[in-house]
Amino acid sequence: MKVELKDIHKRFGPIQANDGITLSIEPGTLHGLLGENGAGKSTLMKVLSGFLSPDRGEIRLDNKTIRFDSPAEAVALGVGMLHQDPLDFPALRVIDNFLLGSPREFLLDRKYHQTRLAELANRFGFRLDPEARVSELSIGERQQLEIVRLLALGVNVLILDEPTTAISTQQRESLFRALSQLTEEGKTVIFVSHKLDEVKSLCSKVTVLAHGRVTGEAAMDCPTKELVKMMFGQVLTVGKRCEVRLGEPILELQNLSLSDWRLEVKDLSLKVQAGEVVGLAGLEGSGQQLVLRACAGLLRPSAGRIWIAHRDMTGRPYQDFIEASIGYMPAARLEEGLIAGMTLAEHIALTERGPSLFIDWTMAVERASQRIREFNIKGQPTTFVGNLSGGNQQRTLLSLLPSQPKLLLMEHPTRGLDMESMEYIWRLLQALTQQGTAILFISSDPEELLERSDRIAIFFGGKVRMMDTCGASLFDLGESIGGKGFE
Amino acid sequence: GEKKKPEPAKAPEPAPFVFGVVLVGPYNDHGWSEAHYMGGKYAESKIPNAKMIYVDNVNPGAKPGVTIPQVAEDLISKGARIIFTTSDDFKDGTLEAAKKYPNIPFVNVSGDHAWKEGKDYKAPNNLSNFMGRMEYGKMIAGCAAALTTQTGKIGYLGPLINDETRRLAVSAYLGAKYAWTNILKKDPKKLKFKATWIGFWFNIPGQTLDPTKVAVDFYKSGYDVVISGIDTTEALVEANKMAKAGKKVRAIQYDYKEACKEAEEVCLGVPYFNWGPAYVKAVKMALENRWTQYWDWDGPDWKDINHPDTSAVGFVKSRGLSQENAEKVDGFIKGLADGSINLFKGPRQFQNGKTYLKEGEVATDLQVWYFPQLLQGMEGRSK
Amino acid sequence: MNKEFIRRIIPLQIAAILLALSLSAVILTILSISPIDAFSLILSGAFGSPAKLAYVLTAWAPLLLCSAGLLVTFAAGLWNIGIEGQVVMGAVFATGLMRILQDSLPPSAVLLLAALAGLLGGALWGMLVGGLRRYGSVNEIFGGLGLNFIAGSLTVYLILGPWKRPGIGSTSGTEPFPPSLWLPGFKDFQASPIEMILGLIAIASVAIALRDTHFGLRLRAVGMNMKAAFLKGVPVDQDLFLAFGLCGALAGLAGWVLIVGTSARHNLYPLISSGYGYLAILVVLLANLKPFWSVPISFSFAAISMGSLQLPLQRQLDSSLGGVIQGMLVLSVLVINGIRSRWLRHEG
Amino acid sequence: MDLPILIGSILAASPPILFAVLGETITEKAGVINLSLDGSLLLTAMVGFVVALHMDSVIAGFLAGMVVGSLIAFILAFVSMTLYQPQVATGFVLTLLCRDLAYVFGKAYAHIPGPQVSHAAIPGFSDLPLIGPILFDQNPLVYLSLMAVILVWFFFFKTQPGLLLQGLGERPAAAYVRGVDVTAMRYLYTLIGGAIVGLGGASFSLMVKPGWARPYGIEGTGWIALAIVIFGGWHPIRAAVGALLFNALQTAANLLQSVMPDVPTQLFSTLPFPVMILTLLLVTIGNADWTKRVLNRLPEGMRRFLIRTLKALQTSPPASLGTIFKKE
Ligand SMILES: Nc1ncnc2c1ncn2[C@@H]1O[C@H](COP(=O)(O)OP(=O)(O)OP(=O)(O)O)[C@@H](O)[C@H]1O
Ligand SMILES: Nc1ncnc2c1ncn2[C@@H]1O[C@H](COP(=O)(O)OP(=O)(O)OP(=O)(O)O)[C@@H](O)[C@H]1O
Ligand SMILES: [Mg+2]
Ligand SMILES: [Mg+2]
Repeated sequence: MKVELKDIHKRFGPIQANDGITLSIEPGTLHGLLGENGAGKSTLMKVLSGFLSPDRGEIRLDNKTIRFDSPAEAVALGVGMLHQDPLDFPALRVIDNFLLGSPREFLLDRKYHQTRLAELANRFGFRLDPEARVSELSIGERQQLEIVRLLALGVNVLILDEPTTAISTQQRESLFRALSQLTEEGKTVIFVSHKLDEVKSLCSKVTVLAHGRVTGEAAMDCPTKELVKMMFGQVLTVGKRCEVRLGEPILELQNLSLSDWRLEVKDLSLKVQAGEVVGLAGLEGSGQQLVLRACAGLLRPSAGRIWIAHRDMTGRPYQDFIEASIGYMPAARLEEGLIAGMTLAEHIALTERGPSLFIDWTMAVERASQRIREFNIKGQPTTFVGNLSGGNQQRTLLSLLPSQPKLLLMEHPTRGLDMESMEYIWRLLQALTQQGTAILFISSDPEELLERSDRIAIFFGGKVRMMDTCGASLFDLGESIGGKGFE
Repeated sequence: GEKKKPEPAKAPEPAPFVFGVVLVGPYNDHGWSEAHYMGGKYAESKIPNAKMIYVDNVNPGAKPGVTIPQVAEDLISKGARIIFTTSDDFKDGTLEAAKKYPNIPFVNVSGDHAWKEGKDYKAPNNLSNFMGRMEYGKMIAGCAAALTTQTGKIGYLGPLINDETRRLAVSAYLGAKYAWTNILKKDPKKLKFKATWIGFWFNIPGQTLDPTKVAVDFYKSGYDVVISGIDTTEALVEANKMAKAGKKVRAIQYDYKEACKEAEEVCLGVPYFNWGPAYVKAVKMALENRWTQYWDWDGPDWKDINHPDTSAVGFVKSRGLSQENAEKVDGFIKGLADGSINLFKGPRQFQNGKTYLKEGEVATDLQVWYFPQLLQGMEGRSK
Repeated sequence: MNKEFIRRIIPLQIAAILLALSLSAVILTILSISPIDAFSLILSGAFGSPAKLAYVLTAWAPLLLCSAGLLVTFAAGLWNIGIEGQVVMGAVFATGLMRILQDSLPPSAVLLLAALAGLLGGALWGMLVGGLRRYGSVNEIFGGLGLNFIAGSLTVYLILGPWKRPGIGSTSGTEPFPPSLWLPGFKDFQASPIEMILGLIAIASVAIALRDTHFGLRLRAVGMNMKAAFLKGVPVDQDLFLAFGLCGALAGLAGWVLIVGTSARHNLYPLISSGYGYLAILVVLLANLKPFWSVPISFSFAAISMGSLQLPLQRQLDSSLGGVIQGMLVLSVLVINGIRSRWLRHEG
Repeated sequence: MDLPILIGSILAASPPILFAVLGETITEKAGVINLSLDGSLLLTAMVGFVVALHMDSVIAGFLAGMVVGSLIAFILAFVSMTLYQPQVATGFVLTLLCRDLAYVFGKAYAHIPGPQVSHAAIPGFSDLPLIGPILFDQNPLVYLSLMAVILVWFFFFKTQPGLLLQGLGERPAAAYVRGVDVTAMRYLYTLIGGAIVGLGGASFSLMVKPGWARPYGIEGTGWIALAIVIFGGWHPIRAAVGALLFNALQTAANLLQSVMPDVPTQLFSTLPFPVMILTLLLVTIGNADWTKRVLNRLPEGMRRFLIRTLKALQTSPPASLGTIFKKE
C-alpha cells in the first residue's frame, strides 16, 4: 500500500510539532524515520495512524485521500501503529489481548484463534504462549503480540515507533527478520528510530525530521556522517570540559544490579567525585533512570551496594538519602516534581525543614521571590505552579533543589528551556560543583551531555559504557547512543 | 392590607384538651407503637374535645439527637397538657422532662420510676407509670402454640434480654407447658421451647440478629410455631412465605390487636395491649385537676379479656388456630380467670436449678416484674 | 481570595441552593404537600422559639466538631467514613472514664478527663482505620465502615452487659449521669455555650493548622499529589496516620459532647453517633473543603435536621425529608460545579 | 438443623445480595465505582414493593426496581463522567439521598401486606436427597440469581463484548484504540449494573422480606455488597461465593447464640462485619509493600506456602477503576 503525507501541520499550544511535512512511501518498502528527541516523529505517526487529527494537510493511501477519526478506523483502512510501550492489557492473557476487539463474532472461539495466533507467530519465528498473562511478558514479546494482532486485522501499513529501545538483541534480530519478511510480502513498514546503524541495516530509504520539518531524504547507501548532519544540523560540538579538579568520592556504586518489569541493569560499578558532572546518555528507558532512582534511594537494588560520602546507604529509606543531603529532580514535572494546586511560596515552605510548628509566610514569600529572581521564573510567589508555563515550571523545579547538596540527581534538568535559560541554569549548577557538589543528570540532548559533563555513562538496553567527554565529538556520542560498541 | 369585615359572633367552643404521645417506632408499625396510637385515638373518642398530638419514630436511628425533653417542649408548645412517653427507652428522658416541667403530668409506659415498692423509685409527683400484665396474654399465646405444634418445638423470637422480656418469655413457656402436659397430656420432655434474642426491639442491621433469618432458621429446623416478642412482624411475614411454600407453620404476633391482619391464616392469634382505658384514666385525671402519682400494672378484665373499655390486655384468636384448639384455649382462659390455673405458683426452678418458687408459693409482683432468669425447661439464654 | 470568592463561589452556592430547593419542591409536590408550607414548617421548627433554637445549637456543636475533623482527612485526600465509629468510641471512652471517676473526683475534673478520654478513644479508632489502610491496604472506606459496625455493637454489648444499669437493663442506655456532670447551660436556654465554642475553636484551629502549619501544608501536599509530596521529603505514612488520629480525636470529642452536652441524654445509648458523622461529610463536601464555609453550612444543616422534626408532628410526613433536602443540596453543588468547570470555563 | 436444609436456607436468603454484588461487579469491571449501593438497594426495594402493590404484579415491581436502579446509576455516570465530579463523593451523596427518599416515600406503605414471589419447588427434583432441599426446593428468584451468576461469568469470559468490557476497566486508552467508545460503553454498563442492583433491591421487598417498613432491616447491606465485590476480585463466581459466605455467617450467628451461652449475643450479631474486614485484609494484604519484605525473611518452605496462599487470595481491581477517560 502506498502512503503519502502532504503538508501535515500539527500544533500543541506553543509547539509546532509538525510544520508542513510531506513525504511519500512506496509499497513493499521499509522506510526509516530519523530525528532527535522532539523532532516530531511520533506526532507525525500518530497523525498517520488516526490518534491525532492534523491541523492541516492530507493523508493519501494508494492515491486515495482518506481521513480517519480514530485509530480503529485507521486499522480498518489498513494502517496500524506499534507504540513505544505497547497499548495492550497487561492484566489479560495473550490470547485475549489478541482477540480483544478483533473479530466481530459474539462468542469467542479461543481454540480456533489460538491456532491462528500460533501460525502467525510461527511465520515470524515469534514464541508466544497464548495462556500467559501479558504482564509476565517482556516488552519485546509484547511488541511481537501487537504485530501479530495488527497483521491478523489485515494491516498493510505497519508503523513502529522506536521499537528497539527496550528489547534484547535476540528479540531485535527476530523483529528485523520479521519486518523484512513483511516487506517481501508487499506490506509497507515505517520504522521510527534514532539508531543510525539499525536504520542503515534495515531500511531502504530514510526521511530525517528536525524541529517538525523534513531536513532530508536519503537512500541507504548515503554515509552515516550525512545522516548525523541532517539530524543534528551542522554544529558538531566537541566536549570542552577537560581539566577539572575533583574532590573525594561522593557516590560509589559497587556491582549494582537493578531491574524493573521491562529491563535490568547488571553489575554496575561507578564512582563519582566531588565537583564532577556525570551525564547519563541513552535512549529513553535504556536503564539510566533506574540507576538515577537507585542513587536517590527510590529503588532497592537487587544486588550490590550504594555508598554516599562513605556511608553505606544500601536499602535505606528515601528519607535517609535526603538527610545525606542529596537532591533529586524527577522528569515528570506535574506528576512527580511539583504540586499543581500549590503556589510557589507553598512549595518553598514545604521544602523547609525545621522544628517550628508554624510556617513563617513572610519568610517563605521572601525566599520564593528570591528564587524567582535567581531563576528568573515568570510568576509571583502566589501563582499556582500549575498555571506556570512549561519552562517556568522547569525553573521552579530547579529552584526547589536543596541549596548546598552533596549530590544532585536530575532527570532532564533543562527540558523545555530556551537556550539562554539553559546556559544560565548550567552556570548556577557549575557554581555548585565548584563548591564540591557532584552531579548526575539524564539528558536526551547529546549536545548538552557533551558540553556539560566530565564523563558520560552511555546506556543501551541496560548495558553501560563510560565515555570521557574531553575531545569526544557529538558524532561519537550519537553513534554509541545508537548502540555502537555494545555487541 | 385590606380591612377585615367584622365576623359574625359564634358560640365560643371550648378549647380542646390536648395530650401528647411520644412513640418510639412509626405510628403505623402494626406493633407496639400503633397499639399506643390506637390507645390515644380511643381516649380522643371517649373524652369530649380531648385531642391527641403525637411524635413517632423517636429513636436515634430515625431522629438523630432528639431527646424526650426536647420532644416534650415541642408538644407542650403545641398545647399538650399531659404527655405519654411510650417506651422503656424513654424512662430517663421522661424523668428529666418531668423535672423540667413540674406542672405538666407525664406518664412513662412500662417504666418503674413511680413504683414506691419498686427497685428504682425516683419519680417526681408529676410522673406516673402504667403497664399491662402481658404475662397473661403470653400464657395464652404459649398455650395456643403448644396446642398447635406438630413437632413439639416452639420458637420464641425475643428482643433484647431484660427483666421484662424474660418474664414475658417465661409466661409464654408456662402457658405452653401447661397446655402440653395438662391439656394434651403429653410427655413434658417432648416439648422444646427455645428463645433466640435478636438484641433489640427491632432489627438494626449489624447490631442485632436479623429477625427474618432467626424466624427462617426456627421454621427450617422444625420449630413449626414461632411466638414473636419483638415490635415488628418478621415472624408472621416469614410464616406466610413458608405457608405459601406449602409448609405447615404458624406464628403468634405481639402488641397490636390487628397485627394478624397481614396474614390471618398462618396467625394463631395475638396477645395485645389495649391501652385505651389507661389513656382515658390519665387524661381524665389531668383534665379534672385531680392528678396524683400512680403506678398501674393492669391485667385483663377476666369477664371479657377483649373488652375495649375495661381490659388492659387481651388475646384475639386468628384463622390459623383450629376450631377445637380455639375451644381449648377458651377453656384455658377460663381457668386463668377463675384462678384454677395459676402458673406463677411453685414449685418452679430457674435454668440454673436454683429455686424460683417453693412448693405452693405464689410469686409477688416484685418477683414477677424483676425476673432474673429463664426457667428450667426453656432453651435459650438468660443474659 | 475575596474577589474570586464574590465572583465564583457565591453564584455557585446560590445556584446550587436554588436547584436543590426546586428539586425538593418537586418531591414535596409529588407527596402532594405545598413546598412553601413544608419549608416554612422547617424554618419555624428550627427558629420558632428560643428552646427550638437551643436544640439547633445543640445539634450544631457535634456537627462542627465532626466537620473540623473531616476537613483534616479530606485535605489529605482520605475518605474517613469511619467517623461514625470514631464518634461512638469517643462516647464510649468518655462514659467509661466518668463511670470510674465520677464519685472520686470533682465534677469539673471528671468532665475534663472525660473529654481527654473521648479524644483518645476517637483517635485510636481513627488510627485503626489508618493502620488497616497502611499495613493491610484495606481501603479506608471499608475499613471505616466495618469499624463503625463493630463500635455500634460494642456499645449495645456494654449497655446490656458490663455497664448494665441497676433494675431493668435496657437499651435506653446506661445509668444517666447526674446534672453535676452536664455541661452548664443557661437557666431557660438549653444550650451550652461551651459546646459551640469548642466546635468553633475546632474549626478555626483546623483552618489555621491547614493553612499555617508545616503539618497542614504537608497534608494538603499529600492530598493533592502524594508522589510529589513524598519526593519532596514529606513523611507521607506518618502524616496520614496523624490525619486519621486528629479527625478521630475531634469526632471523639463530639462523642463526649453527646454524653455530657446540656440537652444530651447524658448516658451511653445505642446509635449514639446519630449519623452526625455522615452528615458532617455532606457538610464538608458542600463547603467544598473550605473551613470557613463549613460553619454556616453545618449550622443550616443542624437547623434543617431539627426543623424537619416538625414535619411528622404537623403533617403526615417523614422527618427524613430533611435528609433529602440536605442530600439534594450537595448533589446540586456537584452538578453546578461540574457545569461551571465543564462549560462556563470554555466561553470564559 | 441438618446441613442440606441449612444450606438451602442460606441460598433462599441470597438473591438480593447476589444481584447487588453482580451489578456492582459489572459496573466496576467497566472502571466505574458506584458507591451508592446501600441507598440504591433501599430505594429500589421500596419502589419495587409499592409498584407491585399498586399494579398488583410482582413483574411490574421488579421492572420498577430496575428502572430506578439504573436511574440512580445514570445520575452517578452523568455527574462523574460528563461533569467530571469525584465519583466517590457522588456515590456517597446518592447513598444517603436514596435512603432518605426511600423512607419519605415509603412511609405510607409500611407493614401493608402486598404481592410476593411465591416459592416454587421443582417437582421431581425437590425431594432428591441432599441436593433436593438445597437446589430444587427454592424460590424462582433463587434459580434466577444463580443463573445470573453463570450468565455474567459467561458474558465476561466467553464473549467478545465481555472481553471489551474487561478492556474498558483495565486500560481505556487501549480499548479506545481497539475501537471502543469508552465513555458510551461505561455509561451503558453503569446503567446495566444499576438495573441489576435494582433487581436485588426489589427481590428484598418482593421475596426475602416481603413488604416495607422503617427500619426495613437491610440498611448496611449495600456496603457489605461493595466489600464482597472486592473480596470477589471482580470475578462473578468468586463474588457469588463471597455473598453466600456472608449469608452463611449471619445464619451461623443465630445458631451459635444458643451453642455458646457465655458469649454476649451482640458479638454474634456483629460477627459478620469484622469477618468481612478480615477477609478484605486477606485479599488485599498481598498488595501491601511490606509483606514481600517480611516474606523474604521467612524460611524457604514457609515462604513458598505463604506466597502461594496470598497469591491465591489476592485480588486487584481493574487497573483504571474510578478514573475518568479523556481522549487526547
Ligand atoms: N500531547 C502533546 N501535548 C503537547 N505537546 C506535545 C504532545 N505530544 C508531543 N508534543 C510536543 O511536540 C514535539 C514533538 O514531539 P514528538 O513526540 O513527535 O517528538 P519525537 O520526535 O517523537 O521525539 P522522541 O524521539 O523523543 O520520541 C515535542 O516538543 C513534544 O513536547
Ligand atoms: N493551566 C493554565 N492556567 C492558567 N495559565 C496558564 C496555564 N497554562 C499555561 N498558562 C499560561 O499561559 C502562558 C503560555 O503557557 P505555555 O506553557 O504555552 O508557555 P510556553 O510557550 O510553553 O513557555 P515555555 O517555553 O516556558 O514552556 C504562560 O504565561 C502560562 O503562565
Ligand atoms: Mg517519539
Ligand atoms: Mg512549553
